[in-house]
Amino acid sequence: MAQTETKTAEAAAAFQPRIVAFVCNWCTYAGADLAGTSRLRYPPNVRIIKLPCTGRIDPLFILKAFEGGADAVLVSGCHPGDCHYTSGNYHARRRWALFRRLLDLTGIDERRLFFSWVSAAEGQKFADLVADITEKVRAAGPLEPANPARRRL
Amino acid sequence: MTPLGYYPGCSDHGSGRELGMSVHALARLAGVELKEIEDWNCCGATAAHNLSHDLAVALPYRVLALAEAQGLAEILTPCAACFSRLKGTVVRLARSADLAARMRQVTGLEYRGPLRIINVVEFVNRLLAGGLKDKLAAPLAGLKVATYYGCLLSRGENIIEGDDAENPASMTPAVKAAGAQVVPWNFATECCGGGFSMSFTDAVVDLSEQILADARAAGADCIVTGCPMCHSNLDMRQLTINSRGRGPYDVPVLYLTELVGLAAGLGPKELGLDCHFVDAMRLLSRAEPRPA
Amino acid sequence: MARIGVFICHCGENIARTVDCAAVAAAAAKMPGVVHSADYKYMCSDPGQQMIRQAIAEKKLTGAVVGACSPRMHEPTFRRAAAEAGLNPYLLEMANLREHCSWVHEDRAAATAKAIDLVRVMVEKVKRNRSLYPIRVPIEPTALVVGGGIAGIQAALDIAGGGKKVILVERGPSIGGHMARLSETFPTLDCSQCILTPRMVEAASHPNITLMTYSEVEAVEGFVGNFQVTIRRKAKYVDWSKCTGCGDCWAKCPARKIPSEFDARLGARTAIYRPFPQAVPNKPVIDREHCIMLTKGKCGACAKACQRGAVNFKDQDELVKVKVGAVVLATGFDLWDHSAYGEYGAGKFADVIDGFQFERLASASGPTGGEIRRPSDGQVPRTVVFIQCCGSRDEKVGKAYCSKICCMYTAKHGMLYKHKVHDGRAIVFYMDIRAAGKGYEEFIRRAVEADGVEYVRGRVSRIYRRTDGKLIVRGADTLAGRAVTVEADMVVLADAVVPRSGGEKLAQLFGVGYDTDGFYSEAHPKLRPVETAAAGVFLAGACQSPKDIPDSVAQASAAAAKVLGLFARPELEREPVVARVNENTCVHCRACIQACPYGAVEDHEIRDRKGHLVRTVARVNEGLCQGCGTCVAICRSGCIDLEGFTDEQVFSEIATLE
Amino acid sequence: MSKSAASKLAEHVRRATGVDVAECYQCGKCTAGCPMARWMDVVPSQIMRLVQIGDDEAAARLLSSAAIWVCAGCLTCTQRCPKKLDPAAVIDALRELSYQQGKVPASQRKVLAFHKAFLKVVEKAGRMSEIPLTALYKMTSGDLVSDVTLAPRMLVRGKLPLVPKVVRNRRQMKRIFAACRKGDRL
Ligand SMILES: Cc1cc2nc3c(=O)[nH]c(=O)nc-3n(C[C@H](O)[C@H](O)[C@H](O)COP(=O)(O)OP(=O)(O)OC[C@H]3O[C@@H](n4cnc5c(N)ncnc54)[C@H](O)[C@@H]3O)c2cc1C
Ligand SMILES: Cc1cc2nc3c(=O)[nH]c(=O)nc-3n(C[C@H](O)[C@H](O)[C@H](O)COP(=O)(O)OP(=O)(O)OC[C@H]3O[C@@H](n4cnc5c(N)ncnc54)[C@H](O)[C@@H]3O)c2cc1C
Ligand code: SF4
Ligand code: SF4
Ligand code: SF4
Ligand code: SF4
Ligand code: SF4
Ligand code: SF4
Ligand code: SF4
Ligand code: SF4
Repeated sequence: MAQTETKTAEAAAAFQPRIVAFVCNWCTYAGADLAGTSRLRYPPNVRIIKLPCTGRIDPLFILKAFEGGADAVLVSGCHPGDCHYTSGNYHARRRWALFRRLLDLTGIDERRLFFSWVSAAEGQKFADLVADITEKVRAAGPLEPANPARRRL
Repeated sequence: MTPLGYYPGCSDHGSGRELGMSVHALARLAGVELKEIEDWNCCGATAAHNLSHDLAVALPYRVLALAEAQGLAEILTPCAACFSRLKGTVVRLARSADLAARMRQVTGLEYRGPLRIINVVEFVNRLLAGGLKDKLAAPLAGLKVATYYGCLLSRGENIIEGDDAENPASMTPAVKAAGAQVVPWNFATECCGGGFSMSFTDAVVDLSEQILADARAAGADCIVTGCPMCHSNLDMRQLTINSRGRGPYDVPVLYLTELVGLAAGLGPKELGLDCHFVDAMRLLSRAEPRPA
Repeated sequence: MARIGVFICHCGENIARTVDCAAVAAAAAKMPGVVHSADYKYMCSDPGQQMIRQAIAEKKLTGAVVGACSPRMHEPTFRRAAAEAGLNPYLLEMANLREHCSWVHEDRAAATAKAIDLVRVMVEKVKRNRSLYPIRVPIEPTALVVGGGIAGIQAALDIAGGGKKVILVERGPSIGGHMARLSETFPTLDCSQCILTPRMVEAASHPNITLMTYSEVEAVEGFVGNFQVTIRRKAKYVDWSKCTGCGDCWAKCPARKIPSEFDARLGARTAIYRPFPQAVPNKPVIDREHCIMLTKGKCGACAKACQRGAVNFKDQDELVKVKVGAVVLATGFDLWDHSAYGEYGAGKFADVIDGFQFERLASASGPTGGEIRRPSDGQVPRTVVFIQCCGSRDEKVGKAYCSKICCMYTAKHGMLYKHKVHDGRAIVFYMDIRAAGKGYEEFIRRAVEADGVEYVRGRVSRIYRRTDGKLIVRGADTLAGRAVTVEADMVVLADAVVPRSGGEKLAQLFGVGYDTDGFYSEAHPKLRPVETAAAGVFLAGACQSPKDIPDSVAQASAAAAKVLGLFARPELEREPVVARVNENTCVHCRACIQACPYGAVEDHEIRDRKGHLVRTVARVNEGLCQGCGTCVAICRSGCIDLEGFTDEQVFSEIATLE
Repeated sequence: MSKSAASKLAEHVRRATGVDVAECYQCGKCTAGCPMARWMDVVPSQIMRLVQIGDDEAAARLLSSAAIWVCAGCLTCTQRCPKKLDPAAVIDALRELSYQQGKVPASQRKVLAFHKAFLKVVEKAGRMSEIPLTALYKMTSGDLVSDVTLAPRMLVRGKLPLVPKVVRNRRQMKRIFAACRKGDRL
């Protein structure tokens, strides 16, 4: 990303990345709840969209989020083997490999798409994850559409 | 073969000279070239870290910078105390860019790192794996050895990769390869009093005596170590222990390199075996020739 | 036209401290479709709910958003309130302003801005919500209890006592769990066997309880009210319908030196064995790993000895399928293996033992007949050191937690030892004494004051064995400010309580969560301590966290009450979050049918009035669908949608974030 | 910031070593395994506690204690601390502070004299050797009698080199020592 490298440090600091997180209800949403009940701190840049399972996540949701101005997207569900619905997250994972390639076609750097597993017991992991992503995306700068046509996606 | 960087450390020419002699003898036998770092200085063990944190890092830093400038990538430091300072410094510098910058300023020297620092046990194990093993004639069959690691080969950053801090065993293969046997005992990692030999002799006498007593109770014929400081506390201080009416003790204390050197058929004088305070030469008479 | 009401809760100070609730309410009032917006100190309180009900009625709301705590906390509360006011409960959504916002952020402006965003997302979603009606499914009124320790036995007895059927599955050859191995129990020093064995017998003979010992859960399908569970009955090689438990067989078995699990390896057993004389069922099994016949093909001594012809070397594992409506997990605990503690001898010293080994030494039915004799040479130890918190509260070995029971059993051990060896010394190294139960502190004081157990406050750094056999224990007395060395004859380590092996696999089968230490997670640490995230699966005993017997029994009875409560209704209401196929557009590619983890999507034949097949489409069986949404994401032609999480709803949520 | 905000000493230690003493729960395992504990006036776990308190009285007691000079730096405490703390590093930091503030107790004269003699030799020659070290140590510590019988025996074993080896680039050594000196103390 050539244009981000030229960004000055202050601009990077002032920039507040927008991160959309698609999370499953049973593990990561509960993990984020635990981060709250444990009073952990993380940057306020994430907006959570709750779904029953990562298996429900349509790749179009992600593209739509980027199109809508997200600088990064996080997809997070139960650990493999722990899916509340026994295998929904497994189906989801199989789709991501294909999806990354699709993303490439749209000109969005695939490093702006994050996948993780956060269980209901992993409040700390959730907080750390958000902090980490925020920092990475802040360093990378805002998502400038390489191809304006992307907006019409 | 690329030469291995060599940091002798101050005891190399003095109290720990048999360690240096035996390291060199083994290296010669194995065809490994040791290239001494030119114009090296004392690493500051064991005094510097007591009085100045900066100095405790700056002294090894100079050594590292010189070694790097001289094109060395790996440094063998037979003295466990030096090893601990050098390796500790490598680790700390890699961890903290601040510290590295400060050291650059303090010394006016550039070190980028990381260099790899290896100790005498790793050195011996490497030689054995590189073919030295086949050259061992095992004249030491039946010899019972208490392997003593002390603090500096078992704890903190000094621990040898893959070894267990509480029950270390990295010397065992070498002892076994030499045909001797390792006796189980309890004081392999207990402290001998370290650098207090002169300034707090009472403590060294007490602690070293416990170590000797346990080795003896375990039926060891000798103690094997990799540290000149431990060696001097256990070997030279046996005289003090005995003179204080404890004991008497008469336990030979060998460097691992001496033991392996003997097994390789090197001459005892070449290994410095005659420099010990407690007679170690007599172990040779126990040595049984391996049945043909 | 949508008429949405927004209700912002302060949660006392919990939300209001970092989020400007009035500003959020004001911003919400301006959102398109919002006709009412208010904030209040405690929305979940009665006046708060009244505010919602009143607004629904007066402003004729078509949807509501409550910005408060996590929906996992109070969504049912507010949906109930909505329903009371005549609004379909599924037209109410919650924005999580507490757990996901005020509690995790400090910057008031940023938190307030985020709170407004979170409310806006839900407002846009709720506008697209539809009225939904709970799905009713019949309940199979039989419970499955997994694990036959005291917790499992208690839960089974209580459920059976409530008139419902129970299947009690136990992995070992006998029920009883660890309690059966204990000598006497704190805080009253009752004999463990005397209080336990009658309950074991009662469980075995109860007409409502089916005991399945030597069995394990293999597979689970279905959901609350209707689980189909496959249970593996391991081959016992003894036909229990013929066996009388006479014991002729094990008297003759030549494989005699197998370390007895029951006696914590201090005693031996035969290959055909019952774990202990009071075992229930009191019949033997053959341990296939050690039986000479089953490993080497010769022997058969037991078969010869058995006059009833009960031994059957051809026995096979058997898979049994059962239908149950609810499950209680009661798989208990184990002790951490202290061989990871190199400084305590790495498990290599025979006389450094764990708590169970001490229990067996102290037990009248144990290998020494209740005399305290150390394992190495059978001598009576004159000085015994007990070390608490071994592995517990130790971040180095990855266990930060307190094991809760070891302070108490160590005091008991010290006492029992002093009762048996009057002139011996019992020295306990401890960090803290956690004795918060009823009569517990008194028990500890009794050990110190009446029985002379010596307590030293400090951890032990090292144990080693001198050549004369003495164990040298190097500890600290932090109260006196010095290091202490004790020459001991035996050391008892109070090893950390850890979950049973295989617990994680079982949790995954049932969709139950577990924490980083492997203990099963309850649905809420305070208010739902026996439920799990998986509906219809409950917890009892030490599988959830370290527990003593009173706590295990209390939780077991609570789990039983939950099961009975569930079974009190003939039908279950389920969240109507289910998938629906648009049969007009479905091209019957069957992708969804293959993807559904519950087999809930079926082929459906559409026929005309004359019964001729028009075409086949996919159709979701509401009774089976659990609402994961996998089928929705997989359908290439976009003809399945998920109620409550429709494409339209999710896209509108995303769109608000621009 | 150290979590024990009230303790200035804790904050100093945290900056010097990265150890936050607030995490110490006073289990005593460090004391239990310390080979030097029996010679210490304040045992390692108490050292940790006093740093937690960190008021003037605690600091005075710590910095003039014999214990911090008696510690052999063997790392047994650090190796076994169940909270993964590093008491040995904490003691290092206290020792440096004690030295800088001139609080070293009289009982530790010999230990201090040894460390100073050692560094003096290194400063002058770049390397340590036994004869100058022993000579300087004996002069400054007043410990004239001990070990007199050892020297000849070392000599015959070639363990007392008479011509000490020195570093050629003495200027560089001087610079390093000058840069590390704080006030007049090193
Ligand atoms: C040394 C010691 C002394 C103690 N002394 C006392 C005391 O004096 N007083 C007191 O109140 N408490 C005492 N306790 C605590 C007491 O042992 C426990 O509270 C109690 O045993 C917990 O019962 P449970 O049923 O939860 O677990 P467990 O007793 O562990 O029973 C679990 C059962 O489930 C079975 N199981 C496990 N996994 C599976 C599976 N996958 N499928 C099928 N079955 C499975 C096991 O085989 C076992 O039978 C002591 C504990 C120890 C370690
Ligand atoms: C300072 C403090 C802080 C605490 N903090 C926590 C905490 O952070 N977390 C936690 O888990 N626990 C906490 N607790 C403990 C918690 O308060 C109790 O566990 C809990 O309140 C017990 O609930 P209860 O229903 O048994 O008793 P109570 O709350 O005492 O309720 C008993 C009710 O019965 C009524 N009642 C009494 N006698 C009669 C009668 N004869 N007829 C009719 N009604 C009667 C009373 O009026 C009362 O409403 C704390 C306790 C204290 C003292
Ligand atoms: S001998 Fe036969 S009847 Fe008796 S216990 Fe053994 S198997 Fe059962
Ligand atoms: S067949 Fe097996 S169980 Fe039976 S007596 Fe022989 S070894 Fe024992
Ligand atoms: S119960 Fe007592 S012994 Fe057990 S971990 Fe907790 S404090 Fe330690
Ligand atoms: S009485 Fe209360 S505060 Fe005191 S130890 Fe017991 S539980 Fe803790
Ligand atoms: S995936 Fe879609 S089109 Fe294919 S069968 Fe299922 S509903 Fe019909
Ligand atoms: S949402 Fe679809 S995939 Fe999931 S359970 Fe229901 S029918 Fe099956
Ligand atoms: S071992 Fe660690 S936690 Fe325990 S007292 Fe020492 S420093 Fe504190
Ligand atoms: S490093 Fe010092 S305090 Fe720690 S155990 Fe060794 S001598 Fe004791």
